[in-house]
Amino acid sequence: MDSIKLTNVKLSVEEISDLVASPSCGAISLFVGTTRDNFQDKKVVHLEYEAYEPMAEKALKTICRDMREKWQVENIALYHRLGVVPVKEASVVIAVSSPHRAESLLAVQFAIDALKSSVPIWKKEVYDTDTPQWKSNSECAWAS
Amino acid sequence: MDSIKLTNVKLSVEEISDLVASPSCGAISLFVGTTRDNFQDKKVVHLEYEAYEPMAEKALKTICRDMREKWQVENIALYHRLGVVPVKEASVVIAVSSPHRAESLLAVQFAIDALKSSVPIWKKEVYDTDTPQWKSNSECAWAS
Amino acid sequence: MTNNLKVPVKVLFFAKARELSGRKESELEIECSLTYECLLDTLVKEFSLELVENHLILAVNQEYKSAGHNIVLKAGDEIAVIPPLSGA
Amino acid sequence: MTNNLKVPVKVLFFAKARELSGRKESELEIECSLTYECLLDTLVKEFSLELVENHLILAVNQEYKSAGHNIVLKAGDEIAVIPPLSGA
Repeated sequence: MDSIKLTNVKLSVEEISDLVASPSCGAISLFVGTTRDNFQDKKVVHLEYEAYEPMAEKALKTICRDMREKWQVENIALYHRLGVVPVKEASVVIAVSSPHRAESLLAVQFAIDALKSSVPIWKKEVYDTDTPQWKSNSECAWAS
Repeated sequence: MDSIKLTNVKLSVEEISDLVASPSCGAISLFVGTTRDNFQDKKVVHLEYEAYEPMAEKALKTICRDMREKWQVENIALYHRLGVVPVKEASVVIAVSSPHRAESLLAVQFAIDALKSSVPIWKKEVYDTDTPQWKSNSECAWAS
Repeated sequence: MTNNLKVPVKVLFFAKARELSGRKESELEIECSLTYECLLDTLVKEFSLELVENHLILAVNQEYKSAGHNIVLKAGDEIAVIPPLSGA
Repeated sequence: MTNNLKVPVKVLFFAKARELSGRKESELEIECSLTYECLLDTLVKEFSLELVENHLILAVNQEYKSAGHNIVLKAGDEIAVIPPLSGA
């Protein structure tokens, strides 16, 4: 089962972990991206995310398909939060269950790399004093 | 901060994820080991874990130290449940936060491998009809 | 000259491109067949995207397009102006 | 003969070794200096561990020991009989 979600609501790691859990699987690997309180010397107040939603959902589905071509995984959840995300809270949760652990560990790593390079979502960092700044992922081909 | 726990209580992924979250970190990687409902053709009812507790805690601390020697990680949690663990529930949760994601992803993978090969904990698989069986990790040097 | 036939398309802006253009979306009449470069150039001029023009990619109907290709458009197509991604 | 001096030690059993020996722990008087192999052999015979003797490792005071080494014991030392690990 592939679960994909773009949401303005706070992400629950437990809920997403339970969602991918499967009685036939011995392993769940997860990656949680959280908001850092600093960038270089600037103090980050929060992040603001926006997405090209229908295209982002398609791109997330493509990542699921690619993962399944590469590894034997059972359930996949790719959740990305949109709107304001305060410091320490999760902007992304990736969870994958697999019968054995190697598959889900590798699949999660692949998914986060693929998400950063291919899914049309953008993040603005809002600082305490400096001007807010749109970020760009080094994984994105047209970033530089 | 290193958090190590051997416990008879159900493990909460959310709690452990929150425990390692840090405002200076952008990434939390987690591995959750869950009880599978089958082994070969046998139906698994539950698992039973026991530990040589003081030595297991030492071995878990050694894993934390080794992780910190290899990667720049912020907080580490290594939790292992003991006693009866029903199907689908977590027997182990490993969580690591790091400023950037590569470190925590690699560190989690290392930790689960190290745990399986070095920490004195044992698992008995209890089946619906067959005789219960003590398992052995292929990562353990004296398993075969 | 069929090349000059214009069609109405929808243009979507995101992130920095949204801020520079001052809008989330717009309608535009544009040639139904043109190069990627020509399409990009038209959008940059029309919507004041000069500041980011070297760091944009275009998507047509939710598919990334790339330089060096011809783009064929029909009425109602959705063009998105996509700055460098920064999800996760 | 100092080699024959015996000391009382505690022996702990886990998993399959616990089941075979029928106990969680025991006290034993044993030579204070002996080879790993000799120690293992003594424990196997004393506590009926023949079924798993090729898949055991011993720990002394919570440190894994290995074959080919001499073991020096003092009164009160804790020896653990450790079957193949299966945590996680």
